[in-house]
Amino acid sequence: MPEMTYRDALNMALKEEMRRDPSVVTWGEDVALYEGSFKVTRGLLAEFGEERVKDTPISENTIVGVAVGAAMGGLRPIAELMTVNFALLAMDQIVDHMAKIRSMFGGQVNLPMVVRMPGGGGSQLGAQHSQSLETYFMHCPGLYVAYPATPADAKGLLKSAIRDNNPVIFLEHELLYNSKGEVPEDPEFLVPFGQASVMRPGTDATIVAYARMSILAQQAAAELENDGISCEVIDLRTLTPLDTETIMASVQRTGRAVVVEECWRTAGLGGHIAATIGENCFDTLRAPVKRVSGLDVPMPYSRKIERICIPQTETIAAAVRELMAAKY
Amino acid sequence: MPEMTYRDALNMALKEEMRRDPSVVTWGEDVALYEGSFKVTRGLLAEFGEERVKDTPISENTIVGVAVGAAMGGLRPIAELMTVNFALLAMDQIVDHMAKIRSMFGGQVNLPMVVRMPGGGGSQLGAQHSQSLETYFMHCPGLYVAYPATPADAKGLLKSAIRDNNPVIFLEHELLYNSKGEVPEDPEFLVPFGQASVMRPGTDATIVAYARMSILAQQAAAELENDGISCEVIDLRTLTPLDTETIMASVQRTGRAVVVEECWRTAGLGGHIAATIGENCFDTLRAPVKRVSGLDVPMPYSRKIERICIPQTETIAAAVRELMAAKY
Amino acid sequence: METKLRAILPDHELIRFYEQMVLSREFEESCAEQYTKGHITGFLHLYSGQEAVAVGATAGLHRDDYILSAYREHPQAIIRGADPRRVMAELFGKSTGLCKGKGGSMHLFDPDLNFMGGYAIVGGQFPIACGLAFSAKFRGEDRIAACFFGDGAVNQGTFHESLNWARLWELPVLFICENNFYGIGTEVHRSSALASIHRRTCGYDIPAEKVDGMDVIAVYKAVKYGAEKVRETGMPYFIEATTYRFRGHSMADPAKYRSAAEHEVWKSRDPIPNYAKRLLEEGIATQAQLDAILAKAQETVQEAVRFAEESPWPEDASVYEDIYV
Amino acid sequence: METKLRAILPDHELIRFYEQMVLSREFEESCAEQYTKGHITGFLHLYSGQEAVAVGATAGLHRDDYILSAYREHPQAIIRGADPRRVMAELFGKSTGLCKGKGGSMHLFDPDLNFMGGYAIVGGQFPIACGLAFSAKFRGEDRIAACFFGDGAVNQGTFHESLNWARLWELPVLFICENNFYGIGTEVHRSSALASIHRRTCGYDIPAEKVDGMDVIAVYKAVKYGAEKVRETGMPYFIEATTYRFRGHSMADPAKYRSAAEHEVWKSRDPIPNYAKRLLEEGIATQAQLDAILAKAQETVQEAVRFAEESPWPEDASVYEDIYV
Ligand SMILES: Cc1ncc(C[n+]2csc(CCOP(=O)(O)OP(=O)(O)O)c2C)c(N)n1
Ligand SMILES: Cc1ncc(C[n+]2csc(CCOP(=O)(O)OP(=O)(O)O)c2C)c(N)n1
Ligand SMILES: [Mg+2]
Ligand SMILES: [Mg+2]
Repeated sequence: MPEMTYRDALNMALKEEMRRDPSVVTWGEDVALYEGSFKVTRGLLAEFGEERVKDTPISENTIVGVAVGAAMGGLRPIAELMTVNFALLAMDQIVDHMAKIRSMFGGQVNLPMVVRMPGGGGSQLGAQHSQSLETYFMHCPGLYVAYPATPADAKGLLKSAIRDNNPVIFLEHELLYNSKGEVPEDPEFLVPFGQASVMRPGTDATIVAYARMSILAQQAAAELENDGISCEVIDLRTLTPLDTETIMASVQRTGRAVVVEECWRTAGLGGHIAATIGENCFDTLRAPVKRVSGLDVPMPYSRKIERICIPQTETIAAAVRELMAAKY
Repeated sequence: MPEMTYRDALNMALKEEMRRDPSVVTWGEDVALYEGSFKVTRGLLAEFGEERVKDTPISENTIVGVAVGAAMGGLRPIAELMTVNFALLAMDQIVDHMAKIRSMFGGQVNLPMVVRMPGGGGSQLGAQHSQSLETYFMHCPGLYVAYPATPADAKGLLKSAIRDNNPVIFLEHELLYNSKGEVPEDPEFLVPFGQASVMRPGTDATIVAYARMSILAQQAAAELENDGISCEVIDLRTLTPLDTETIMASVQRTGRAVVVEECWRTAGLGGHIAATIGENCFDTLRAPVKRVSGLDVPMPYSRKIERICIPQTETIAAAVRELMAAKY
Repeated sequence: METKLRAILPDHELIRFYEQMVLSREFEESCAEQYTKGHITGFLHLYSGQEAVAVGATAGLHRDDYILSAYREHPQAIIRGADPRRVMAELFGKSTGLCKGKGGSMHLFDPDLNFMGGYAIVGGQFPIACGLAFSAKFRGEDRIAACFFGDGAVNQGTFHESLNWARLWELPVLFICENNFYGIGTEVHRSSALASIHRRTCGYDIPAEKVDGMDVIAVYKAVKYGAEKVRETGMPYFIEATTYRFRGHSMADPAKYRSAAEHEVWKSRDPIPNYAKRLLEEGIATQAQLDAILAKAQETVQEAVRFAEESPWPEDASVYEDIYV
Repeated sequence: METKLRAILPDHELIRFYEQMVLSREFEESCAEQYTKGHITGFLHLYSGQEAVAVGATAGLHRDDYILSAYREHPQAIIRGADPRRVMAELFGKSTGLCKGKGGSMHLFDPDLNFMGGYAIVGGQFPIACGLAFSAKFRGEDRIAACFFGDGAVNQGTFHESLNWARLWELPVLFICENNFYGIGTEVHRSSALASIHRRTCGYDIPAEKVDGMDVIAVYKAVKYGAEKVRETGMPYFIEATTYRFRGHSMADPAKYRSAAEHEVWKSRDPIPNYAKRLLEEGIATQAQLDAILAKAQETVQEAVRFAEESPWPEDASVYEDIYV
């Protein structure tokens, strides 16, 4: 299997699916001629032409809404929002339309569409450009939400998203674009939705994470191994559907859980996962479920303090250590 | 103390604060001439004139953004969005601007502003008009979020919101507008933010709720009393700041907790509260924290099935009974 | 001088316009009654007064063309061919409704009729119409998307974004503004810097036209022309139809913001009796025929109510259905 | 024939224009260097090439007038009076920065200067400018809000909503579009149905004017005129200044979408040397004076860098500060 970057794996998925199905089209700000602000759409315009790969005006709500309409009309659009932050301008089309149309029209129409958006903090982009808004999408029935951690999952999940007949929010982490890993070349390689991946088996504690947080959790687990603490790392892959089964099975065994979320802690998705664990594993939990979260602050620009606001390998490791040390 | 409706209590708060401070201004769709779609702004135009009470075009993002600018310029604007559903069109100004401006500009400016919005389901308005989006606002540092349950709190919290120098999201429940209660006439009557109210003391279980859910929780508690189950009902009043102290003190005593949220369960604010209880009361919890939540579905129109999608008195009571019955 | 009706369309089509307008009116007035009785709940926005727009416009479109509208859309769905019984059942929240009782008054939808939905977020349908038009263009289909909206909707950001987009991508969208001069209680000149709505397209280089929305024939001609232009050029076109709603914004609105005098003027322009007069004057129909049409419409509506009443409620389990595929 | 400079402004002001443009350019080019060295991180959008707009416009405004801009705003803040040292420190993320290191390059702000912020959400500043203008009008202050934005921003919904709003509420807003013909890699005619941006105000009944944004004097005159109109009428006014950025969109952009030929044409219109030529030709400054101005600007910028380098980082505890009052 060739090694490639998360970015290239996404690019491969886009190309394969566009080759496979002529009804797959894509648009967004600067995705065509400029080949994407993060270059994920590199080569698409050249290969598929300007009817299928289109630049748009800076009009996020309409970028999504046109995709909603096109999907209703039978195409399989992939809309890119330049970053997840701009999804705030498109919440109306995402939450009120994309997520609801099938249901409010009594199931008479499908929306086979994907909205791709890079997100996450850590690049010193300040408060308006560093948000982790995954909770907003997860807290919206009618959407699927994928957020890959590895290049292979990036490919496999994006391909599944494009083939799925439900509307999918597809998040990509800006700091993972250059990360490398083995990626199957098979154009039929798909990663199914709703199946978390056990990135690392372990016995003492379960770390539940997603996207870049899973990578940091793996690093933390490796570090903890040296201290004789064995962590199971679960990468969720999709936030909706959420693979509660895998999570619960693991926590039933380990008796301890840390949930890592890049988003703000208050009312973040980690609370839901922690609460769900609490509901299902009350008898087996040997310590309270811990959350490691983004701080409840608008992201500061300065790298010196930005770092504090995002979970890091050491904060994850510290949380596990605390959990192990606590006497209950 | 006179009895009055939640609607009139809000109206009284608006009038008192506009009399008290000439820099308080208000605008929104149909708030002036039409006196508000739910008549909360009745009499304002007549008393305060068209410079202070203004109708706007249907442009939600700009309704909020103009308030952001006016607050920056030293006024105390109260913007009304006709319902919380339309806040999805204004998420950019709410989350990216209103919540962040103070912090991202290094604390050099305050935004003493309020965005009022009626919300909640249960009126057969269908998927696009029945949302409970409180999680979105609570999951956004930089905002305060108030959501009164009673007429007295409606008055006292709105007055506090208007006087506060921070940006406040002020939610009102559509099904509470006609509810009645005693309301202090004192124009200095304020309900402070971050102080939950213990609506009903109890010893067996704690029910944490907000807004209309608190009213239903009270009814459930009354019913349960007949079965010899004593519930403490905590009405949060403000979601941010969240009064964790009052919640924890109660759960420490009762050992059992039910969190009631009108919003969708997945990634909803109830998960955060449940997780926080789990973290803080691990030793004293005698059963897992239960959540009673809105179903994870776009709201159906038909009243027959809409009802199922929203927590009801009986579902809350059933959750408490289950909790009491469970053996751990 | 007005052109004679027969010079425009054959008799049976002229009569169908009348039938459709009468059915629309009867349907809406029956809804009001059912709302008062508590059979219809939620928001109910009635179309009475605006019938000439929906009837004329639908006739000016091809059967294949997509139609999208807002929440004041019962007649638009029915004229396009939706079964009045299933529309009424939807309003009753019954499982036999057009959307199984999940949509309600504001969310009618029938893909078989290319009726692509009633939307309740003001301005929500603009980008969706563009998307549908794109899909048609992409597949080289000869169909256009007709997007209905009100005078209040033109101040929403999506209006701007979508008009710009439609022109830029050269999409076959026919924008039809039903200017009834009010967005709830706000008169158009108090919400729009430029109250003459069709003139707002100048910034997008989209041709526009204003038409008397109380005259079904004028609307028909304008929409037919506009739709042809869209088909011919592959570009958007814009029609402003001035009209009036005889009732309040919704059943909850007593409409006190409008003067009795204003109301009277518009009542005198009621599209139904005025059109009836023309049909009679030009000898296209007799009074007896018109009476029969009304009777038949009333019967259809009664039958719709009966059907809705007798239909079963949705099953509880259905709340989890139709969300994901 | 061009009017002679002296007919327009006294020498010291003419010279100040030059000083400000040179300082802007030097500041930006120094930022590029500091970015390459890793001292400045995140996104960095440089203003080089567009100096005539900020300098001319700021001079055309009153000191009391509000200024708002987007993320390409360092020179706008500095020309308004922000200390270059504190601006550079902000870019370095230091606690002495204009916003204590919390804002960074895209979020400069100084209320004492009525510089009401750099915004990073394209179109985010439109409604805020309207709100500031409203607050000024409400209090009867003689000030206006000048709102800068790019050619890419005009397709955002907020543009439409805010222009309509400003005209409807009669707000003193001066809209200044810096049309540098690109929004990142997308040329204006590929994003706007009507590429002649000032013509887009026709739908709002807002007067508009186009000006050569490479000519500081032309910009100054247009903005002075526009600002006076706004003050006089209490209504919005719109200026499109055509200009060019000599660098990529941000430091990450090699700008391959623009031809070398195009770049050359615009380079020949560089506002700084062209203005220098006029100053020399009209005997307003000698070459020696101009050289001294450059030297001083370089010194100011070096001092700014030194200050930024030596400044302390924000304290960790500061992450919880400045959020709530
Ligand atoms: C985004 C949004 N904002 C506000 C509303 C509330 N609302 C419903 S209808 C309406 C007025 C719309 O007026 P217009 O577009 O003229 O349509 P009409 O009702 O006259 O047919 C408003 C403000 C809404 N449904 N959606
Ligand atoms: C809402 C939003 N969408 C997209 C972006 C990403 N983005 C940053 S700058 C830019 C182009 C803006 O172009 P223009 O308005 O012409 O300003 P210029 O960069 O030319 O000064 C884009 C798309 C953003 N910051 N905000
Ligand atoms: Mg209207
Ligand atoms: Mg530009």
